[in-house]
Amino acid sequence: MSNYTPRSVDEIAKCVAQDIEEGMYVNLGIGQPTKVADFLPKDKDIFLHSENGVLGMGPAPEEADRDGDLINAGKQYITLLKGGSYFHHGDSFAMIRGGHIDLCVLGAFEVAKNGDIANWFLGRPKDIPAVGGAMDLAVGAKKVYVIMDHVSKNGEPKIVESLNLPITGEKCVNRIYTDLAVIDITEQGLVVREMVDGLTFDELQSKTGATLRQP
Amino acid sequence: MSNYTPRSVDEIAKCVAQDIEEGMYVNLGIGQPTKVADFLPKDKDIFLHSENGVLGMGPAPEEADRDGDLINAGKQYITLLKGGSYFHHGDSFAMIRGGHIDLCVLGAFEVAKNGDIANWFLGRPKDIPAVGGAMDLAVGAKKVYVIMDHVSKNGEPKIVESLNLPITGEKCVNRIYTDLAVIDITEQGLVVREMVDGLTFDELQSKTGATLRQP
Amino acid sequence: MLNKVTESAIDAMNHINDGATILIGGFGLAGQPAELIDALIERNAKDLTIVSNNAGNGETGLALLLKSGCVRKIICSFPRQHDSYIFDDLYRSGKIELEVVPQGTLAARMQAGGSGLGAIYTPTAYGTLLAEGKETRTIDGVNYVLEYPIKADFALIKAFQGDRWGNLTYRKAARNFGPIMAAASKHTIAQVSEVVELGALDPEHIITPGIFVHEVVCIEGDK
Amino acid sequence: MLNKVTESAIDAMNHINDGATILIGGFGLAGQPAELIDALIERNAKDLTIVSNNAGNGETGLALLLKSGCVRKIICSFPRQHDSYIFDDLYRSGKIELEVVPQGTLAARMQAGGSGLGAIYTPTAYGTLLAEGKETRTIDGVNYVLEYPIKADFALIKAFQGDRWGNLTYRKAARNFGPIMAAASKHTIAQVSEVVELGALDPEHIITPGIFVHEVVCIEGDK
Repeated sequence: MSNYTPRSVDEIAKCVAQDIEEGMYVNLGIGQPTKVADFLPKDKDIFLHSENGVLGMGPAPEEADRDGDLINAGKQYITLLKGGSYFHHGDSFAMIRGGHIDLCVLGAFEVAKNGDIANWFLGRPKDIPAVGGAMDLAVGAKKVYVIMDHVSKNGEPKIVESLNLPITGEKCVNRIYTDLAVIDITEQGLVVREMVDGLTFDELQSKTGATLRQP
Repeated sequence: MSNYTPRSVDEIAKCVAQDIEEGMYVNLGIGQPTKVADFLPKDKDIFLHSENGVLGMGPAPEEADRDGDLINAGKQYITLLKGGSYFHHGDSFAMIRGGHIDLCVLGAFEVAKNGDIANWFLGRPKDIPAVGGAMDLAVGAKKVYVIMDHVSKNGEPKIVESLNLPITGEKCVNRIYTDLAVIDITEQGLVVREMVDGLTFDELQSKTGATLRQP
Repeated sequence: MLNKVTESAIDAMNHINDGATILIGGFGLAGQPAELIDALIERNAKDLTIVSNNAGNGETGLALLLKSGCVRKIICSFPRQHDSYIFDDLYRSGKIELEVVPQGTLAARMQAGGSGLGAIYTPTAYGTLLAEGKETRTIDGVNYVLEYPIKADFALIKAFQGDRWGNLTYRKAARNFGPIMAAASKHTIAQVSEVVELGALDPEHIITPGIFVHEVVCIEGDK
Repeated sequence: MLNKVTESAIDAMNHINDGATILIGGFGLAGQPAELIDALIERNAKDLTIVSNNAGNGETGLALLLKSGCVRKIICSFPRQHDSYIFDDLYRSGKIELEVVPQGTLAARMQAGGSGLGAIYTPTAYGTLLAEGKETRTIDGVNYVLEYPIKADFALIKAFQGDRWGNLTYRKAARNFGPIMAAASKHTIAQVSEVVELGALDPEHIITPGIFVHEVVCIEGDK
């Protein structure tokens, strides 16, 4: 086995943040994707959208400044930047479904080689289905980036030939950031943009359930 | 011929105004229906809606107070009452189409005995079609009252068995106020609620293109 | 003089009867009309269908309403939260019916209801479990699901300021579903933190015009 | 630092090319972006499709644009006005194509376009000339017409205040089609009477969030 160190959650978030350009309207999904905000360049205007009716989200407030009416889609306390705005859910999802969000960063259970994503429901008998805005974001955003571990806790590939879990949206993922690599989903298939130092292409392929290509 | 005086435009408007109750949301169509506003009781809260995004329309302003950004659907200068509000065309027509307007008063070329209304287009070769909000109002308002002359300038009945002119909306008129009578459109047909003094039922019937009933 | 301000939350529940469909505002606790829900629990109408984004938190508001046994069915986008154990138990024991609707579709269906549309084609959920059995159509190369409007008998929402004509403003992200629920129900009851004089709200800043609101209840001391 | 404020109306027209579909705000003259239209005339792009509620008044704004010969087709609800003689002449001599759409349907089709819906069923115009040849459906006993979204390459609108992120407020009934046109176009150009500092607009009072606006042009001295 080669000698490499998987990226931490923060390091993955940093990779995503570096790929976000000034002027983009971005929705960061609940969980790991939310961390991307911490690594966005402070000197650039990047607009964070939260599906519960906020555009221009700022960092978390001091504890004393928390306001129960100012939360994000993950129900965490947030702040609003100068120039931010509030609106109702109809307008918020018009932004999403209407293709006005340039980029959405989502977590995922599985991504298929054609861009299908599963991230809402494991479908086991005792699970309670709960979708939130996941399906709207998957089909609506201009680009969808996924953050996830490259393999599951059991070592199973999460990038697969075709989904095993219930689908969230068809052919919507454009890029996957894992603890091991950054992979584009293209017309030509899964193209590895970048890998962690010390990892070989063959080893990455062995942890991936679909054929990878070198750029 | 019996001895009677047809109602003036103002008198018809007054009849309609008397039938409008406190708390009603009312849209008054362009032309004669607009006059109804002049006869509404000043001591009651009646909400006038204009489809260009105004609720709580007040009377015309003094000439010095005219504001090009504050007009009604007929493009006349208006004022806004305390408690009035502005909104965009999407919300304005949600109010209309969604059944939130209690009453709409429209002019008409023809009304059929089943409540079909023609009021948008004469359909002659040189005419240019222009519909505005007429079709939305006809189908959307909870009740539609029509103000029109009982017969055309050529003496033809404007209340007819079935429309001769292009239809605006199907089965939507509830009541007709003419210079001669007030007529309800009911499941049982056209029911005369009231006639001008001195007019006989038979004479009214002779000027009407469909069978009338006495209440 | 028309006055939509109702003295107490309990009075505002007078019209709510068994079997009603009720939209309840809020995203989590933000914008949830807690005091109206308390009054609804006291009203004790049975067999209710509730439409709300979530299915309650802890032992407050919407969660308590579910616990009261008044709710037959809930339509929401995200019932499962870390503190939704009341709902979870009811669901797992088959005591409540659940319809999961994607959040944007939930909003769009209520907007369709409030604006008189008969149905809409939305791209959301195409090809998923949540579109199973639903009509679909491909338009200009994109796949859509046919969704029908949600219209309700009542809406209970939380706003910030209100006046006697029912005009409302909201506070920050507590606006969420309030305006669209107000439009999608026959009878909207809004709890507000403050009732202001008619004319005190700038007509440019009113978010929900009074036409969509039937009763306004002031909850003293609420933010 | 992102700055959507463009120096002149002419500069803002740079992207507009022959064959574009352009939404133009306004109800009559209220909310009509007169200076942007003047710049569009100067741009002299040909074969345009214009969507606007009316078809111009007298010899100003939209009427002048039609007179310039740049417009192939107009989609509107109410072309015929007492002073729409420029349009009337073009139409009668077959020099412009007209699609008449009921006013509420015009708004709803643009809202569908802006919010990503594939089509909507609306009750308006059912059984009329304006629904001829269109698909219909009866839902819960009501008859509906299937209408498709209007999406455009550009929108030219008039707002009141704007900031460098493109946030907008409007003035009274001049708001009319502005917010929904901004959402329904790929590139929205807004003329404003005043550009204010970022943060000067209260986030509760912003009517069109900057996400829907791409260029802001300040017209000095305009109300």
